[in-house]
Amino acid sequence: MEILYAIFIAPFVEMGAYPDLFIQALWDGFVAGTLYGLIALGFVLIFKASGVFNFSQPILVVLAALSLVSFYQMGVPAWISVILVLIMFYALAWLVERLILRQLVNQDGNILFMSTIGLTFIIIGAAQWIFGGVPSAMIVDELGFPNGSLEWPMFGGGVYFEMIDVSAAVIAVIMIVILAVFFSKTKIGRGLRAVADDHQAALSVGISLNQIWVIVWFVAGIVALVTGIFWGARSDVSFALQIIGFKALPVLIIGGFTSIQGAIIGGLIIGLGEKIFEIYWGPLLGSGVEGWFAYVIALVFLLYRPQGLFGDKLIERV
Amino acid sequence: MSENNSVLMEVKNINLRFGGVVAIQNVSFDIYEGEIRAIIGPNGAGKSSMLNVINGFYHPQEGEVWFNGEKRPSMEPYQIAKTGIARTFQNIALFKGMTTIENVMTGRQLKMNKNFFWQMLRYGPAIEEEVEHRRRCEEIIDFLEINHIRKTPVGALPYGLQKRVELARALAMDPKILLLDEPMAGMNVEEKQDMSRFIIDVNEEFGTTIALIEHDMAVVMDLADRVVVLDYGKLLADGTPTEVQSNQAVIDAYLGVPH
Amino acid sequence: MSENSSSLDTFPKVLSRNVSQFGNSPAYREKEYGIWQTWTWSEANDEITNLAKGLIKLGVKEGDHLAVIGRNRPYLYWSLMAAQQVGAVPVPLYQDAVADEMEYILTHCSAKYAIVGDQEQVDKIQEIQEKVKGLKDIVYVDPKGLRKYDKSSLHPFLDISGAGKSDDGELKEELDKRLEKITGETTAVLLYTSGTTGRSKGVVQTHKAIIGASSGANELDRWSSNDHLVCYLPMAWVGDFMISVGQVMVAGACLNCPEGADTVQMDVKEMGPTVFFGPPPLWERLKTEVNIRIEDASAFKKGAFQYFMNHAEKVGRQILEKKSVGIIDRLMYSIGGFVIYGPLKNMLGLTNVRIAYTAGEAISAELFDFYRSLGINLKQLYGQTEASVFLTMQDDSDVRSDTVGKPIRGVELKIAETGEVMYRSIGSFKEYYKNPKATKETKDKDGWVATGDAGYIEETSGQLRIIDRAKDVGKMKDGSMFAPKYVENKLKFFPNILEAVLFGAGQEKCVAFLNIDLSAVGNWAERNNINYASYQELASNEKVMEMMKGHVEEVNQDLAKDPTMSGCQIHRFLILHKELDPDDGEITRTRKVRRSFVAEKYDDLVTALFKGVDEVSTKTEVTYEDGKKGYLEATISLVDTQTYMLKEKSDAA
Amino acid sequence: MFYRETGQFKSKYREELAAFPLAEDKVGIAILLVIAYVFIPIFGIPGLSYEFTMGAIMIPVFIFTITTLGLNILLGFAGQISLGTGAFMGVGAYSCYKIMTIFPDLNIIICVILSGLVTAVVGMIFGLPSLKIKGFYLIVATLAAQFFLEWAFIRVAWLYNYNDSGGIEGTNKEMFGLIVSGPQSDALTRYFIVLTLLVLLTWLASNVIRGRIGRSWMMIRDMDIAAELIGVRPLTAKLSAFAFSSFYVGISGALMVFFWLGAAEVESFDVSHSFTYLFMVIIGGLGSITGSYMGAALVWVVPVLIKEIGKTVFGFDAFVMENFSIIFLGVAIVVILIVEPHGLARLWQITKQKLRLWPFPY
Repeated sequence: MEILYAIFIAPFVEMGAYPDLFIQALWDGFVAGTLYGLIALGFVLIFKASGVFNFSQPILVVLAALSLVSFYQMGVPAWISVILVLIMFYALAWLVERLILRQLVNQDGNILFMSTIGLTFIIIGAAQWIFGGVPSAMIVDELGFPNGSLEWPMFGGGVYFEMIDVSAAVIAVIMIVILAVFFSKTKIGRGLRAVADDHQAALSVGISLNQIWVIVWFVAGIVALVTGIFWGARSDVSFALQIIGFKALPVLIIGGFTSIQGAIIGGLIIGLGEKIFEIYWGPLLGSGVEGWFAYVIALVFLLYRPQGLFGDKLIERV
Repeated sequence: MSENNSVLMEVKNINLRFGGVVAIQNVSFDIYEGEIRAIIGPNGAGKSSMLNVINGFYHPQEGEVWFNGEKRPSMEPYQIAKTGIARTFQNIALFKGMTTIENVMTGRQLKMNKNFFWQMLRYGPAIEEEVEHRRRCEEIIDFLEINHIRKTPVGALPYGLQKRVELARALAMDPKILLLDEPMAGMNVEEKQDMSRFIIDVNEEFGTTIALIEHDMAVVMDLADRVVVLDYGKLLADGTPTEVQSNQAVIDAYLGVPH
Repeated sequence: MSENSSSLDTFPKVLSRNVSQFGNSPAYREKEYGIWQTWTWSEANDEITNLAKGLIKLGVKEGDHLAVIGRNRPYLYWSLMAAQQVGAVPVPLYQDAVADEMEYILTHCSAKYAIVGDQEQVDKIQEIQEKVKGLKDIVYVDPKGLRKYDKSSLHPFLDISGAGKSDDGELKEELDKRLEKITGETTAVLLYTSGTTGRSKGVVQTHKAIIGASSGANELDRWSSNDHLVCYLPMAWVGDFMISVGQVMVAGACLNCPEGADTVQMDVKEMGPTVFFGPPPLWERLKTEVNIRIEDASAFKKGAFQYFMNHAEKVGRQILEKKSVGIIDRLMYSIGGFVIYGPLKNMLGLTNVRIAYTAGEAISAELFDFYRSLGINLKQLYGQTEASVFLTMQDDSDVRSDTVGKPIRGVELKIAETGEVMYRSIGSFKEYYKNPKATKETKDKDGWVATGDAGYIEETSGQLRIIDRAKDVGKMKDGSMFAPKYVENKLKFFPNILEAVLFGAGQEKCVAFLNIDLSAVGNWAERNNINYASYQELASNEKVMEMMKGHVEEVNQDLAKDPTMSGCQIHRFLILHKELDPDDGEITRTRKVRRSFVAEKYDDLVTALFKGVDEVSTKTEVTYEDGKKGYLEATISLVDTQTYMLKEKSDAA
Repeated sequence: MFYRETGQFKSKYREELAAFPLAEDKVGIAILLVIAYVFIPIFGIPGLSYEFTMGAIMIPVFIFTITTLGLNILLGFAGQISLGTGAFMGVGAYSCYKIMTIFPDLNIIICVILSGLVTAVVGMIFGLPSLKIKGFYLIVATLAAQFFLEWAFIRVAWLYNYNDSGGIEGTNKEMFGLIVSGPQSDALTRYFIVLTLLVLLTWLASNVIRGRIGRSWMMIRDMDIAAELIGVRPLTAKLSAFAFSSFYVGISGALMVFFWLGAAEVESFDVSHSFTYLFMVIIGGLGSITGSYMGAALVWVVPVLIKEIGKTVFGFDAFVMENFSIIFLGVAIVVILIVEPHGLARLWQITKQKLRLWPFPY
């Protein structure tokens, strides 16, 4: 009886008793969710345009944050560092296309997926070698992001909104809008969609497959940079970010592999879900459940809607 | 064709829908023991869906399937396979990672039952079972004249032979009824003749009841004892090849249309 | 053979000797259902006895003729022996014979029964059954496809042998009675020769003759019960009968039957026979295949292959013949054995081959040496149906490609005044069935049999050397010798030439028809980017003609060296627009050219060649695979070739 | 070149169904066994110290070969992907630890096998989602297992007997009067035990794979719908694959801690190890037992050698060499996918085929 009470009643009583804490939890979940969504967005971009399930997206986030901080530490001005990182990502996109994707063209999706795991290892090894493995702080102020936090008093307590989180949310929204416009209104964007639907068709329109891959990996790199800045600001810049990056996988499951809205909504579901669960149910299990709860949410989703939130039901044919 | 015309299988008032799309609409027909029954119709007429209903891959919203004189309860495909229904597929569904003999051996899966323990030791009952079923598969391979490709990975085989290996695999199940989904699609005239001969041989030698989907009317007229014609998911005609051929509705819907 | 071999003068006796001496060793194997099904001598004996009893029950009488038709299978070999046991005469027939040929033979020997392999043979026989009056029952081995046939005169093999098995003693008694009556003089088999002229003749052979000839051959090559071989040549051919029945039975060896016609090569490789028999075209084909496949190998492999093959050419034969060879050469040869010869023999399935035979026609020295230098003991033998094959064979120490060996035990040879080779042998035939006239013409009252071949015995070695068919050896207008087959063989030694027919008897000059070898020339064409859709198109290609011209001139050059043969040089030739085909009667099923038939059929072409025109149009009747007939029209170009003066003179010049 | 297949005919299905139908292969296997059982224990690997040979190369390679076999059964034969291998090894290790605690007198080999069985059960539970989901989606399910188990290894203190370090540690265990495990055990003893288990498990795996159950896995892998219509019950096939695979992985986990490392914490079982095992399978070759050996050996030995050579020969710093070996793994996987997606096993198969056809190219 006691256990049932602890599971089904007590958490809700607590939510009602301390609404300010509840709102704080929602906000934290919301910000985390936005960032999960952004990582997932990187996956989606590449998957949509090239059918590659890019396992290296989380490490791209790490690489972006790490190289940005390292450039700055070497004495390069903050905004120049950003540009350097972008140049680096363009070079990386080009190399990946040249050395890996082009060699594996027409191969099965699983093989492309595996190759991105290999890429992940290469990046980890190289980045650690070059930038070292010591965690450092993100150069938030130097990039001109607002500092400090807002406190809204409510329900007898207060809810804190970190300015950097607010910035993250705003920028995430802006990025999503830009990408949505990019995909639906610009020629390149439509080209990217054409590639995913039908490689032959895209070629006949006169778009080079190779160029598109470079572009899309570069765009994914930009998304990774943005994600890296904000996530780096929330915690330290280190390789531990990669594990957090894997959370994008359950996000994808919920939102579907090809939907930009799906990525964001999935991110929010995961972010909010795991935060609330951690705070209200976590203590029952000895806390630290954030590490796996996201996957469980995704699993539950899969069992009931194997095609994800935004996918169509498949009719199997033989 | 057997003389006493006892019904082996009967589908009654089948209705199958996918979302809003009606695939099969109130179709009923029967299959006699030992006959070759053809299902024909234009593309999208619901022929393959019908086979999928018979072997339990699709569950119709309404309708009954009677087999062996009993109404079949709702079952999973693997359970239906156990009742003695085997099939081949329109787009060859062989196990690409295996050789011909291994593919045929998969047809014996259901008849094998030695447990994990013996399997691990591959000794005693497990190996005896393996040998026993291997022998049966070799007989089928011999029957269908695919001896020379026994150890070739099926992916490396030409299309016509792949179709024959698939038939061998289905036969290895010793089925009561064999469903063939366009067994001759994409074959040249010579391969079609070979395949027709094998289908007739199977029907005669093993007495297997056969239901097949086929586009080539000449082949159907040669092979089939009776023909069901479907069009837009509905039953258009049912009878001997000659009857069907002279049926005006069929001529209008199918035979008259060049394709 | 053992000392009591003389008492073993009938096959039933040999069989019971095998059962008692080698009862548990394998006698027959057949690749079926993926593995080699095996029967020991005792098991085989049971099968044969059961079948014999079953045949008695079926009503087979002594002296009845029983046709055996089908691919090489143990069941059919047993049928031959079961027929012998019940006192009937087995008559093996070519399984690919057309209904017409079959009808002739079945009628000629008035066969009452037939044991056949499968549905195809049943269909063929039923097609002619109405015309062949005496034919009563057909027994079939493979029941596939026969379920719905009328079974009144059609019996499954298993029913017949099953009837014998379930015998309560009565049949056994009858069988024993019949067995007692069989002596060495009893007819063991009736073999139809694929006569190069006219209808085939039935050669009657006795138990004693076949066993005698087989024993002689076995003795020379030391056959034992450990030998085994794969049978794949037609059962109706005397060679297969002598080896697969005669030699195997006498030696107590093991006979392996392949799974089917498509798998022979694979099955030979699996089985690894110790004895292998192949006619020259087969050896030719194998070598061509080796060369084609090596052609596609990497440069390294090709280089190694060339190097070691050259080395083998240098010392391989000497090593095989146990002659003295330097230590370094020996070492290189054994390295070559590991790297090239061994793997090559392995790929050809000849690793375990102790003796390989070639016979039937001449073999080129180059081809012969190729195999011998690899360490394969390839030998020639000479014989004919009327002699139970074996007349002369070569001893391991004295193997050559241009001679056919010395007479084996039990054979006497002499050369008639006409130059024709004559023999008197234990294996000599009894008679031509229902043809006393032909018997008289061939075999004189002292037992000397004319071979029909012209040849002589080499004084130095004592080996026989065959020139040509005696009746084909003619004179040209100027009186010089015309030996067409000799020249044709020289032409056929080129892998690109499949068949050649020479004309020139009574003429001033020689001319020739050629058939190109489609696989060899086709391969060459592919490599040289020459497109072709059919044999006819390839045959009329200018570059192909150019190539053929080269071959012909090479032969002419060669002939010019030999004063007696230099008159046979070819002045003109043409490439025939179709392949000579047994279905059209142009060659026999054993691929011997029917010269006069061809001359008559293509009279227009021969005339054109002699007349000297450049081109000729013709229309030819052809028979398709399904037996239907049609016409083939073509315009053929005729090619002039250079001829040469006698060698001595050209050397001086 | 070495093959002389002529004359190696089969007259019984049993001969045909043997693990090594060709005589040359039998000889090859015999030679390998002699090397493993006699040559290496006596001479070690030329050029490497005996201790290094045993402790850093042979024993871990054998253990990881068992892991790779396990993962290959699942991924290569049954077609079910898993990124939870590291955690499943943890299940093996922790359950072995608990079994040894609860039954201190139980023979350690039995403990190891029991821990394999426990892992099989756990694997089966986490394999349940595979019934509904496939491909990339399954990755997520197995990652759930990975992270959940990692969490459990930290939070459930019962698993490590509530000790302060939070890790597990082996004590001396005797068998036939010999110390076979624990701090005082001899490397050679452990080598023989691990080797023998590996040989045994390889034999069992090859048996299962060639039989009915192995076929049902491959059917599911190649064409799951057809498999079901032929009568394979997906539940049985998939769960048995998860169980059998996890059995191997669990055993290897227990062996890793008690026959090699001596002690372990949760880091030994984290997700990055899962990736390494995945690499072993892919580089070695999906669906190949030989490949499992080659993959485990290459992926383990090359980085070890890189580190060793970098340290002793060039005097590089360990951190640099660590990163260098990570890059090597990444490059190796990309290269193998480009050159031969079916891994080293396929390359070996091609070589073998060439040797069989030598001197012909086809």
